[in-house]
Amino acid sequence: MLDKIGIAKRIAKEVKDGYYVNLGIGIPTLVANYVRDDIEVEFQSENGVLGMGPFPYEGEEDADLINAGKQTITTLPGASFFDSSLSFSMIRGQHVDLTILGAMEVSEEGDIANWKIPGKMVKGMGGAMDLVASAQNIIVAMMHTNKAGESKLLKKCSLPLTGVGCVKKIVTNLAVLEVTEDGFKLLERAPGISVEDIKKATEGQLIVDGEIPEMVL
Amino acid sequence: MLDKIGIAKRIAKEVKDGYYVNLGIGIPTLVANYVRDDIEVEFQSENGVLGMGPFPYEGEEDADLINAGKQTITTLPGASFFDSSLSFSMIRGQHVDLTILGAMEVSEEGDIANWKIPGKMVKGMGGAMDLVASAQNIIVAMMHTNKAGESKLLKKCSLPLTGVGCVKKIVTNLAVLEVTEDGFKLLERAPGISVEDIKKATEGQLIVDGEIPEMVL
Amino acid sequence: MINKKVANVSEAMEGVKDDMTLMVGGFGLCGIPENAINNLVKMNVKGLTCISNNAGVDDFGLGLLLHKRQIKKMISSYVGENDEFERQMLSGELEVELVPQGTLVERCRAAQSGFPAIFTPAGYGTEVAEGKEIREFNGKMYVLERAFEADFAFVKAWKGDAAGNLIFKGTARNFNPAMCGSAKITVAEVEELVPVGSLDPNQIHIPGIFVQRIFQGEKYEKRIEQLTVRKKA
Amino acid sequence: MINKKVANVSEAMEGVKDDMTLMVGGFGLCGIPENAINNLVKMNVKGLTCISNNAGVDDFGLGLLLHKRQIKKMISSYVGENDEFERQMLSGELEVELVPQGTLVERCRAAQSGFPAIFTPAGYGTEVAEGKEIREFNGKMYVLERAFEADFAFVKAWKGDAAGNLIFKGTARNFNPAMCGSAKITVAEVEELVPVGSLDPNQIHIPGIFVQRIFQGEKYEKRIEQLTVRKKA
Repeated sequence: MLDKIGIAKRIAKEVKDGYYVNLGIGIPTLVANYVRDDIEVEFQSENGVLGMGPFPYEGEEDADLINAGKQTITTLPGASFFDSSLSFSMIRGQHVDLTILGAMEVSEEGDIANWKIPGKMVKGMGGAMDLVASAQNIIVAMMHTNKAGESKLLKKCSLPLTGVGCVKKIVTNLAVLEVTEDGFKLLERAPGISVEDIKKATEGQLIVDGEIPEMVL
Repeated sequence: MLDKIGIAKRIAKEVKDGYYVNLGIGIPTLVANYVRDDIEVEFQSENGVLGMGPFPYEGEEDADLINAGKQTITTLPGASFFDSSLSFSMIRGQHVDLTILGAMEVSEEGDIANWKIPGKMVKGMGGAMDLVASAQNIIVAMMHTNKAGESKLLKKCSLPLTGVGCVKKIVTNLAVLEVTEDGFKLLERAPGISVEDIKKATEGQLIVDGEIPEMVL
Repeated sequence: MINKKVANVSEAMEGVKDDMTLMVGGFGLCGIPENAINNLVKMNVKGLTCISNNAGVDDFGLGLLLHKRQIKKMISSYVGENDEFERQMLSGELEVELVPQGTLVERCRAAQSGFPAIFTPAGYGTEVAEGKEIREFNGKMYVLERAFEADFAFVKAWKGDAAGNLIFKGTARNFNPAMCGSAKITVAEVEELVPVGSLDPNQIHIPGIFVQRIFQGEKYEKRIEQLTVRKKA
Repeated sequence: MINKKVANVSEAMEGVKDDMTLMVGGFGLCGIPENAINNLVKMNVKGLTCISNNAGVDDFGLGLLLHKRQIKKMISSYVGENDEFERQMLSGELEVELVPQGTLVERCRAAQSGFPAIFTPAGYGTEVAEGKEIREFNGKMYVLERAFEADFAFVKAWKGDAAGNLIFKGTARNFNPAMCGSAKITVAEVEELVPVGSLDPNQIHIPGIFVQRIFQGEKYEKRIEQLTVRKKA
């Protein structure tokens, strides 16, 4: 089974040379740490920066320089700042190549829910609705089940949706799955996890086609 | 009767303290020269400059610094450059207070035609359609009649329109007129011009209400 | 040059009344108009509708207005990190309209630019689109979203001049530019009010035509919401 | 940093073919991509649709392509000052779509920003609006105009770096920024290609994400269309 860092490491392998990438809050933010350093990648944050670098050294933080998770950051050579309007032009206009974000639920049709639990929790969608409605390539990073042990890969989402039919790939602590017309296609197993374990943890239609390899991190 | 400079001088009196003004090509461009210098006014040109100054001194012209008439210009302290999109945000968003432009024809309902003579001349509308569709305050600067001596103040425009019901005021070589619900209301006569002269030169409904004063330039 | 400079925040706030709709710049606590917000608290205007990406935190930014119940309705994209907010919202004391972030900024820009509405793909198929016009263009679905209408916009810039020209710094730019000229009156506060003519006309982010009042802000706290650092090797 | 630098104009033009739709930056002769235009003449591609505010003059800018009959259709707002253009248009040899200037730039920006269409008041009640959807919002009439679709956008900037970041100068900015990222491939030529990291991230007009290829332009003529000067006192 993977921990959060394991999930981030596996997703990092999906990041290709020349990609502009938007990372959501939580596990996705960790992905930046594990991208191969022999490829050229730029990270965009929807609050208005392209070319984000690592966190600043202690004492060098700047209140005017944060990411969409409100964390203090740095920039790399070639970086740029811009306003929210141009930032969402990048996103909506499909100039960002890959979006990685968390989810509470994903359906076998690629619907995603991650912004609201009616009557209980409402943080808002932030930029997520724009991202999922626009991105050509969306990877969801999440645990396979919730704290109550219930599957987060469902036939239908039970929570209010963030977007419909948009998720392409899911990386969980148990597996890598592709969203296909017929349901969740199992691509890889996490180390030490069996196909049976994944079946048990997946409520939506799971497609197991031939031998399923174990992930290489 | 006024010449072009006279028309520009009369229109300059319509420019008030604190106005942002867009000047069209031709007579309107001349207006900048006659605005009182004890008021604060800024000139906008739709190709992307706010705070235009006079023409440059000989030898100091810059190919990267022109107005919408493609003339070399200078800028004043407080000026700014911007792209065409933001420029038309200023115009369409009604941040520009006054638009002064030329016309081939104006109708008694405030329609204006100034961009095309079918089969004969088509220069295009440039920014004029955006300006007339958006501006709250539009003054037309033109000769009262065309080269053939025909009135340019009509019941209906005969040429393809630039905008409908938008012209508020007209300053010609003969008169100052306001566009009202009932037609062209005569406000002032040019020096040496009689109400009768203006009636003869005006095809559209002319409203003459009481004594019509002569312009003060 | 048309002079937009006012003496201080009190003069800048003139005309702000109960029940108005206000745009407030910033993202999280980054680039928020601290002086204007603090003055709204002091003025104690009530029944406000605030259009702002976030709602501050419990004891800073718009959170201060929430705490004093000055806000009737929030229009935002993300309101986490604010317990009082969540409490008022879940109890129904506070009206909340949650708007996708890209839609939020573009509804501001539409107001700035004289567009009545926009078609955006964000929110299609979700409760955000409920009751709104949906239209297909080239096989993709879009939601019709309307331009905002606001009485005042409060923005914060890094540098500005008396002509109202503004330059923002880093990611403190965010929503501020799109809110300039999007309300009846735009009030800009700046960290540094510089002499007219000292800003490069080529590098101005927002030309003064979009700003009605500008003043030199005071005592910026510029609080950091999530301090994340690494150790020097 | 993702490297967008190509060796020269020939490499930058790779993939340009007959019958394509091209966006070309500039206003009059100010800020036009001289190298790209001259190379289009040399390549002798035909049947082009050009989206550009103007059509150059008889012997410079897009006028050169018109002269060689390489352009099938022009989409512009103003095409005066070009006799050959007027002749081809009135004789019907050249298709022309005249578009209000603000609509022209916003149809570019819509393509850049993922908007399928815009509602604008420009052209309502005129032949520009014929056959288009008209809608009333708040008592005012608007015309629905569609985003452009183009194969290549050619823009010219003052300074740029290998990351594709661009800075424009003076009124040579005009249509160039809105055309970046509005076509499948955006090619930027710059007067000065500077080292990555030397541009202030706060002062970049167009971030590199909107640009696919960038090269150092050569031999800029920067012709002045209307030289207007005053004498020194």
